[in-house]
Amino acid sequence: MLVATTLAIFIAMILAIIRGVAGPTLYDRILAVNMFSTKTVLLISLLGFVMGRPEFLDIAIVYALINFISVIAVLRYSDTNQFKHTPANKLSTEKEP
Amino acid sequence: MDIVINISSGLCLFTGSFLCISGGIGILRFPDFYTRMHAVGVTDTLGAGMILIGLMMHSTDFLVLAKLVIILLLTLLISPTTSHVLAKAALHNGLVPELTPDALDQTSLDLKKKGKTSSNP
Amino acid sequence: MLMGLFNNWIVVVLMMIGLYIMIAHGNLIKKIVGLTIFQTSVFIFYISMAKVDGGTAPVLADNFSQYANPLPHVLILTAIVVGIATTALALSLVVRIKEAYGSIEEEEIQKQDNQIQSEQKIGGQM
Amino acid sequence: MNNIVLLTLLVVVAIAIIRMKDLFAVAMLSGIYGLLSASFFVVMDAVDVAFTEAAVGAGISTLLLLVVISMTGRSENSTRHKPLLALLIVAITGGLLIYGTLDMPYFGAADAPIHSHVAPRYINDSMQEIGIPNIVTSVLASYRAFDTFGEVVVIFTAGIGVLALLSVVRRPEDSDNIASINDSMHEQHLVIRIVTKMLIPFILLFALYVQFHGDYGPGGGFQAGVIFASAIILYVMLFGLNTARKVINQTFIQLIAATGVLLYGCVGIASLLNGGNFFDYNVLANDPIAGQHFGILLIEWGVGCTVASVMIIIFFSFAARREVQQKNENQHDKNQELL
Repeated sequence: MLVATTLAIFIAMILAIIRGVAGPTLYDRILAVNMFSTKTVLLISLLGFVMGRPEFLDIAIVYALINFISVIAVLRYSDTNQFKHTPANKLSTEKEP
Repeated sequence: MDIVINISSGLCLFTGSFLCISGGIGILRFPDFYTRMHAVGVTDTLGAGMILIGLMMHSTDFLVLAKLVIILLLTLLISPTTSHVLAKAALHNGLVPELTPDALDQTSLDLKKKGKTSSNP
Repeated sequence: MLMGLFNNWIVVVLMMIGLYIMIAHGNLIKKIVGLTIFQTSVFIFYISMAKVDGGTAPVLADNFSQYANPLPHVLILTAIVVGIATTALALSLVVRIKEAYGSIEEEEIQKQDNQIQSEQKIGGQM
Repeated sequence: MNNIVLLTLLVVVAIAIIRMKDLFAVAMLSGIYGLLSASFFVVMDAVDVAFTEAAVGAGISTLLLLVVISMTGRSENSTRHKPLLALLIVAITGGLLIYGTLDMPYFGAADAPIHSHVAPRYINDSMQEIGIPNIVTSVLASYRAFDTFGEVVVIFTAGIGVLALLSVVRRPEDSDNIASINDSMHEQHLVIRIVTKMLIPFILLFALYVQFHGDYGPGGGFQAGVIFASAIILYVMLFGLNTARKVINQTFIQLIAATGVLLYGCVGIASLLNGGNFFDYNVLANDPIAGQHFGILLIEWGVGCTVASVMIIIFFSFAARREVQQKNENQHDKNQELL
């Protein structure tokens, strides 16, 4: 069961990577990174149990914290003018009457 | 007793992995950012929670259990916060939901129709 | 054979991707990312050398007898932190270059440099 | 099997990084790259390395990249110089390297040359000689302490370098102007503010746990320093540089960075004065094991102080530079409006 769950998480990771590569807006990428790091936390905790040494869960805690910090960082530093008008936005605003 | 723990932890892990994969499919297949965010935001928290609870049933050491609880609490705290902030920032920076104006009009028309039909029985 | 050397081959591929970015891309930030990829490939090389089949993490415990080699772990642990320090230094150089030249594209910088040089030459001849 | 999946994903992400024109996407993908390589280190049983890579590769380095990208612009020029020549060079070098790997010992082989030299001594004797279960910490802080001293000095030097390149002269009248820029984030996001306020004490406490638990599990000065610094960085990002400067004086931080290196060196000198070799902790106390414990504790403390404060200094320098740039841009805009 543990191995099957690990496999499932791998699949979810691959899907998240595809979305991160494909884009199209920067928020999609942030979302993909966010999902990817949540999956990494789960993967690390699972691997501990699969490999028989579950006492190294500290690493997973660090991942969870780093996830939060990097999302905040992205939002803090994407708050400038050059990030306001991505091409996709323009397309969608053009549609508006 | 052992078999009960095994079965229930297996069930938790299965639900968790199902939610993870469906979230992954959601992030890939949904049409625009806000719907993708919905898929991920909903499944991520619950899926992570289920998998962590399933692991807790496997753990024998108290310290391991405590660390898993900490991870669970952090996930419950951080995951919804990041989703909220992300959606807010996207809307604030002018990312328009891919609901076309026609669709918007259509839904509002539908609503009006419904209102009319309900008010004039 | 295939599985035995798979890690090494991936290391070579990653290293070459880093090298390609360093050579072919003119953007300085992209170059730094390429440098990071190159660096990480070396880390992966060391760490996969340290792995022993059937071994476990090098933290002593009662019910294990086979451990991974701790020496590469130590070398790479310090190398990672030194790597981030040097990356920060490189990034600060990039910021200064941007302020001085108004661009971080290598070609643009080269062009401006050449211009200044030729102006100096003309000045010297006169 | 795990390692094959992770390595393949690493290659995929690296190729995607080559293809990306948008530097912001490159930064995001390099974050994913860091997370992937850290998971790979966990699979390879290198828990300490994974710990460091998690905090550094995925956290701090992505963050610094983002700050710099927000200062230097987001799009990359599409021209490349001589891509075919580069591809040729890369292909030849790669081919030679792959030819070289054919003589390498197979992955995971227990009789590989690397496992026969000093590693058996570390694994078998470190418990008697040093007395702590985490072999990585005992090698890092005791057997190879001189090496680690060099690394700490390198980090300290890098901090000085960043400070020299990016330091800005602050004038008090600027602070109001800058504060108004900063407040945008902190006023908009009530939810983040409250969650962060809850998390920061936890992160600081966790950093201390990592610092002192390094003898018994993954952790130690390097990791704890980075985690401690990331808590402070979180504070700076949310509440602005000026508020943070009131909490943490930058001169004080610089002093701490120097003190960490000094503490490390002093432990070595102290062992010399007590009649041992440089960094020979056996002579620090009556009992060799107690001496080792004491020495490792002090050294890790020095490493933690230096790493944390250098990371904070680096981030402060970048953030201050960015504020000055933003202020200039704002003034430029205002001037243009007046014209």
